[in-house]
Amino acid sequence: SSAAPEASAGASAAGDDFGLVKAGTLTVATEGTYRPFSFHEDGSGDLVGYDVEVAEAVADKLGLEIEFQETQWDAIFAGLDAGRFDVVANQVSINPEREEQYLFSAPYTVSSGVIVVNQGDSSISSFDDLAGKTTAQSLTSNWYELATESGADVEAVEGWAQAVALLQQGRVDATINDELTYLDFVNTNGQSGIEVAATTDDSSLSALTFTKDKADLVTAVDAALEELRAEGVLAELGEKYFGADVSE
Amino acid sequence: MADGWQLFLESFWPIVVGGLTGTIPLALASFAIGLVLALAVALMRLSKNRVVSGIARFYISVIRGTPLLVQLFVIFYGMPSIGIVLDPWPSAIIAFSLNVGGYAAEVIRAAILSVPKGQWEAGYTIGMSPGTALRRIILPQAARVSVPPLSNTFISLVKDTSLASLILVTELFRVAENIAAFSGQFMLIYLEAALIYWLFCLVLSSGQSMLEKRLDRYVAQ
Amino acid sequence: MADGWQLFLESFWPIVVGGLTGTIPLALASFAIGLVLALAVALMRLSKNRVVSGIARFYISVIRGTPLLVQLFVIFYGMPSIGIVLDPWPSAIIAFSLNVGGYAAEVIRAAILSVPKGQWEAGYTIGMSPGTALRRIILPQAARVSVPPLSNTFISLVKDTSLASLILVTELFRVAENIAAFSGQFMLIYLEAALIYWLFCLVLSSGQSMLEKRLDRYVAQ
Amino acid sequence: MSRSDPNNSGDPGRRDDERRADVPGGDPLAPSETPDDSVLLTARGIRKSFGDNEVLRSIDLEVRRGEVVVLIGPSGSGKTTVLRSLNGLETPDAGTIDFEGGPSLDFAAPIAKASRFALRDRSAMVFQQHNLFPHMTVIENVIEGPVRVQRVPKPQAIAEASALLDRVGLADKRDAYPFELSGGQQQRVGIVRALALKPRLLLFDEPTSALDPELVGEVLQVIKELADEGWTMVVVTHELGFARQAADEVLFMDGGVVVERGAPAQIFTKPTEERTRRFLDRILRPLDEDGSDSPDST
Amino acid sequence: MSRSDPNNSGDPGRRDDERRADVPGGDPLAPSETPDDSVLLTARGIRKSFGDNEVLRSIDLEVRRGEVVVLIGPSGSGKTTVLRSLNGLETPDAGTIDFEGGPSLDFAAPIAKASRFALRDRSAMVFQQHNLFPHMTVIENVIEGPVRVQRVPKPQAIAEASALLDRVGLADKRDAYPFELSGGQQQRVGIVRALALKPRLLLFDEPTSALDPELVGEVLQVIKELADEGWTMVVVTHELGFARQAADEVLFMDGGVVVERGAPAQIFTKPTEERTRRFLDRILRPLDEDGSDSPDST
Ligand SMILES: Nc1ncnc2c1ncn2[C@@H]1O[C@H](COP(=O)(O)OP(=O)(O)OP(=O)(O)O)[C@@H](O)[C@H]1O
Ligand SMILES: Nc1ncnc2c1ncn2[C@@H]1O[C@H](COP(=O)(O)OP(=O)(O)OP(=O)(O)O)[C@@H](O)[C@H]1O
Ligand SMILES: [Mg+2]
Ligand SMILES: [Mg+2]
Repeated sequence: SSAAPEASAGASAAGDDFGLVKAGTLTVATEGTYRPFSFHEDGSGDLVGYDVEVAEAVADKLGLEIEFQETQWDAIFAGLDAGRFDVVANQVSINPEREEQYLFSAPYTVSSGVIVVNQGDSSISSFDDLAGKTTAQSLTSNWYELATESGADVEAVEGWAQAVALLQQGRVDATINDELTYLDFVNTNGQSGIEVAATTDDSSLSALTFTKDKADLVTAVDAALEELRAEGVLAELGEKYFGADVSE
Repeated sequence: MADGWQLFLESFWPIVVGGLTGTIPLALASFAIGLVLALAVALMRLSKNRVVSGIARFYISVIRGTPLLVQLFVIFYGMPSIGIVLDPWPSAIIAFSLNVGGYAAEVIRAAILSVPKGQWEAGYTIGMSPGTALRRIILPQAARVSVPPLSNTFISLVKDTSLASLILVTELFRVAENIAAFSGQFMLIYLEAALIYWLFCLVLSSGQSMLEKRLDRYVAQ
Repeated sequence: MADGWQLFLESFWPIVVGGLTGTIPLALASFAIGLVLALAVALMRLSKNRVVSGIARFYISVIRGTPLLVQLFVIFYGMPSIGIVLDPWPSAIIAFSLNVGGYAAEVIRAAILSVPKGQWEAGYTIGMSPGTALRRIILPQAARVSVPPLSNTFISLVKDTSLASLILVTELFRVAENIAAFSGQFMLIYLEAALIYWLFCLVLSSGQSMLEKRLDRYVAQ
Repeated sequence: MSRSDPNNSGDPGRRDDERRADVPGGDPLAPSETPDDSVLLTARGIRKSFGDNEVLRSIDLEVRRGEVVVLIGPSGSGKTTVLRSLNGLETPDAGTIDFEGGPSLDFAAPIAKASRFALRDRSAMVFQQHNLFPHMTVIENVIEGPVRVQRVPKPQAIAEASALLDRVGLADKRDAYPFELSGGQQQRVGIVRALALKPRLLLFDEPTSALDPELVGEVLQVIKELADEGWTMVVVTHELGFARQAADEVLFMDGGVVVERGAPAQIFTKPTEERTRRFLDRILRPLDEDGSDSPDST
Repeated sequence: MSRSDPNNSGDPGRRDDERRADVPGGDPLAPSETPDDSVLLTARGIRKSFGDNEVLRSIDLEVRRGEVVVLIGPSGSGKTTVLRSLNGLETPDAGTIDFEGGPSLDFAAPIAKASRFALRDRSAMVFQQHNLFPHMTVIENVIEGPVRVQRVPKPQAIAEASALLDRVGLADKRDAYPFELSGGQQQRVGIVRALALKPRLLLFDEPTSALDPELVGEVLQVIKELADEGWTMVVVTHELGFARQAADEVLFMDGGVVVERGAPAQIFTKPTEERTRRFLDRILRPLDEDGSDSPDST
């Protein structure tokens, strides 16, 4: 089993070697409530989203069945640690703390953060302007850290929707989030009185996340991602959900 | 707003189904098991044996003193580390039953204590064992006092089952969250979920009224 | 594991502070207000006036029938749409008090009903108004039966206050979530939070034991 | 302890001053007004059913100031129900009750709560089942009414209560809780609790039933003295000896009606009704085969 | 209804067969064994304190099969506590109780639960405070023991219970709940509930206290008949007429000791103790100034 599996579409039956939760099946944890990465079509339909389809494509490459387990962010890492899942596909951004604990695949999302403010609010035009302002952030993202580092008072919220509500009600001055999330929101809801005030210089990288004992699996997944990238599948998925390739 | 109305209508049935297939069976099963457990724990707490009552006290204290969320986590995500891997549903039922067991034990204990001592004595005097006296004389009278607080426990449970989504059980609130996440209309959808919970609870707590009426028949008005 | 241990130690105090500045004051204030409300609602429900008791029934049914999370959301996120914008803390205290009011009302009602009718009559006969009889004769006796279920309500509340983080109140569990989110050590930190909740609850429920002992002094053992 | 206690002033039916007007430190057993033979209470045509069971079928009753009316009759004949109706604890289905200087109630129509309270305010009742307050000690049970309702200063109330407890042999049980008392002790506390209120009308429901014969004599003696002092009372009792000596009027009830009424001498010696005669017969010679009951030593 | 009911077999002290051995359909008032004058129960040196209050200070008592022992004495003298000790409801601080064919208990050492239950199993008690089961109708109260504990077939138990209820004039209250009964009616149900068990030993705590005099006669008549039929019983009563006629032995208690004991003729006519004499004096002429109590009509 020391030989790395060939990263070809035919590399089936290797499932057992990865120490999967369920032989022959890739068990994937995702929130299912994180649009447009992981959500239900029409709210109650099938599980879809950029992360979901990337995971499906990867499993397909590896010749594995795929099974999604939907839970809250709280439980995702606990479940990963407990061996309930093989991998997390939920826009987990790579940071040093997490790298100590987990293995990451090659990133499949590269995006910038944006500061979103109410239209016409000219007091914020850069990250430095956040000092002394209040932002609403969810704990799941790196944006929380970024906001804190910029000197903002951070109110923790459950997700993007609540953050936008607070912003619209004037209870916070801004929220930082993924550009992709913002774009998706504007696509479906219109401008809704909000706008981007600034964009980060650095971009954030999100990747599939594994426990440390899954090195073999990570290697295989990386190969699969590389193939998908080469075949243009990732770009296609990006086009589908964001109108642009977000994998690089 | 017409849009909101349509979303409301479209999501109504899926949320109800989430309740019927997740919330209600989970709550009913856990409450039934939890009540049996609670009776045992209440009797243990009332025991004169220090060790026995100490165990019951400790159990009640831990169950009531720690968040249900953590109890669920420990059973589902923690137990695998000692080699016990349970599926979501069994895990959820175990966790919720244990939880009900702790809370309801205190209610049942208080209700048993509220029955005058003379009733135990009258039971003993006609030759009953403590078990029979408990079952035939004390519990029927204790029931009257304990129905409203137990119904509190039950109705809390109905809503606490939403935590089960943490351990991969799909129930009412999870369905609502999915819809809210898709539409971004969390306020509307949460209100809708609340309405559906309320409808379920109306049905369930009509049982409370009936039970109370039945148990009140022997009391002067 | 040494790492985990260090994280545990480092996070202990911040979580405790979250409890002392968020959880405990929120729970105590809401419970105190909620109890007063509950007494009023219980009396309304016991009223012979159909309209009055109907209002109380409806209130109890809505409060118990809908998730606390939604109640919080309505007050915090929903009320601004009718022009009422409240800060997180007032919102939280209002929501939790209203919630306690619904649950505790049922407990208090059951406890009042458990006092024999002859006690009211004896009170009336020495010239008491219903209010005085309630205060001097009935409630002291009802207290005995209601302490354990009310303590259930209170201890649930202590943990339910973690929902306040949804409306921007920082309390024990929010602090724990923050730490867990950054470290990824959810299991460890949640267990730690549970331990700290438990310690708080041990202190708070020692009040229950003392109260029970005091109220039991007039009862044959 | 101030008169502006909101729990008290909130009740429109409350008129403490009318109820008790004794001088502080005065004799705890003195009635609050002097007897003058005027009618204190009149009840007419009182009816009461529980479901199908017609328990009272038109009861008439008149109580004069300072008079002692005794109700006798078999178990289940409705004696307790009459007392409860006079005290406003039971709402009759029909009939009228007039209390001198107070409410005039006609039960044909719904009765205002305040009037029921006014009725209750003027009388005190000793229950057949005691109904002591279990969470209060003996002394607390007794002073509760005077202190909380009538606003008697606490030291005075305690002094009066202690004197009464002493009189019924319970001085040493002052600080006991009801559950620590024997049946007879509980009953005596119940009596004292009513006496301490010095009401215009005392209602006794079998005040001696749980007492040993020695105490029966004692308690009846107290009641008799109260009667002599001019207190007004209605007493349900099985102690015919007491009725004979203390009663101004005796009513014999059976099956929810007053079968016969009159002065004790008349009722006990020349009952006109066959039913009364039978009742008295059975009572006065329950198991007797011989008639001499007194020990040699007297 | 099967004998293997887990609730019953779980109790090691339970021996139903010893308790009741009547023929189905037999006379409900027949005792379960024939009197033969042997000792049924012996209590020696029973002591009991509540806190500092020494309520029983060495009580000796012997009850023979078929005998009626009557306890009299002032309120608070410890009569109820004696009955409760005999029934295992109270655990004395010291002393011994031997029940023929059953347990022999020495209270100097801790007592096994099973033995306390064996004691209780052999006797039935009528409480001073009735203690009816409020959630059961009258008939359910009465048949509960026979059906649930003694495994008497339900139709038979109902037939027997109905006969007993009839006898105390409660046939029409069969399906009433206790709260719908008057005080005297409740007391009669309590008596019937005990009788229905046909125990080896009947303990009565003031069985007639809440009854009207007419019924007192009735109930005492029932008890007297039971005595004549050979039932064994200990009766606390204030009805000296009853004691005189039905008792085989009378014990006069005061302050937690048996002051005097003997045949009723002796106790009532030639008491040797001054205290007894005083008690009887006060009882027999409570308020009497004149002695004639019978109506003309007899
Ligand atoms: N709450 C009630 N519901 C139904 N029936 C009742 C109720 N209270 C009393 N009764 C019935 O009313 C009748 C009269 O009862 P009441 O208590 O007045 O009798 P009593 O003369 O005081 O008898 P006793 O001497 O036994 O106390 C009884 O037959 C009783 O069963
Ligand atoms: N549980 C208790 N705690 C404290 N003292 C008690 C308790 N039970 C009884 N006593 C006391 O014990 C004494 C004897 O009580 P007991 O009930 O045996 O008297 P009794 O002879 O039956 O009186 P009565 O004729 O009034 O019923 C009383 O002084 C009473 O106060
Ligand atoms: Mg009565
Ligand atoms: Mg007694």
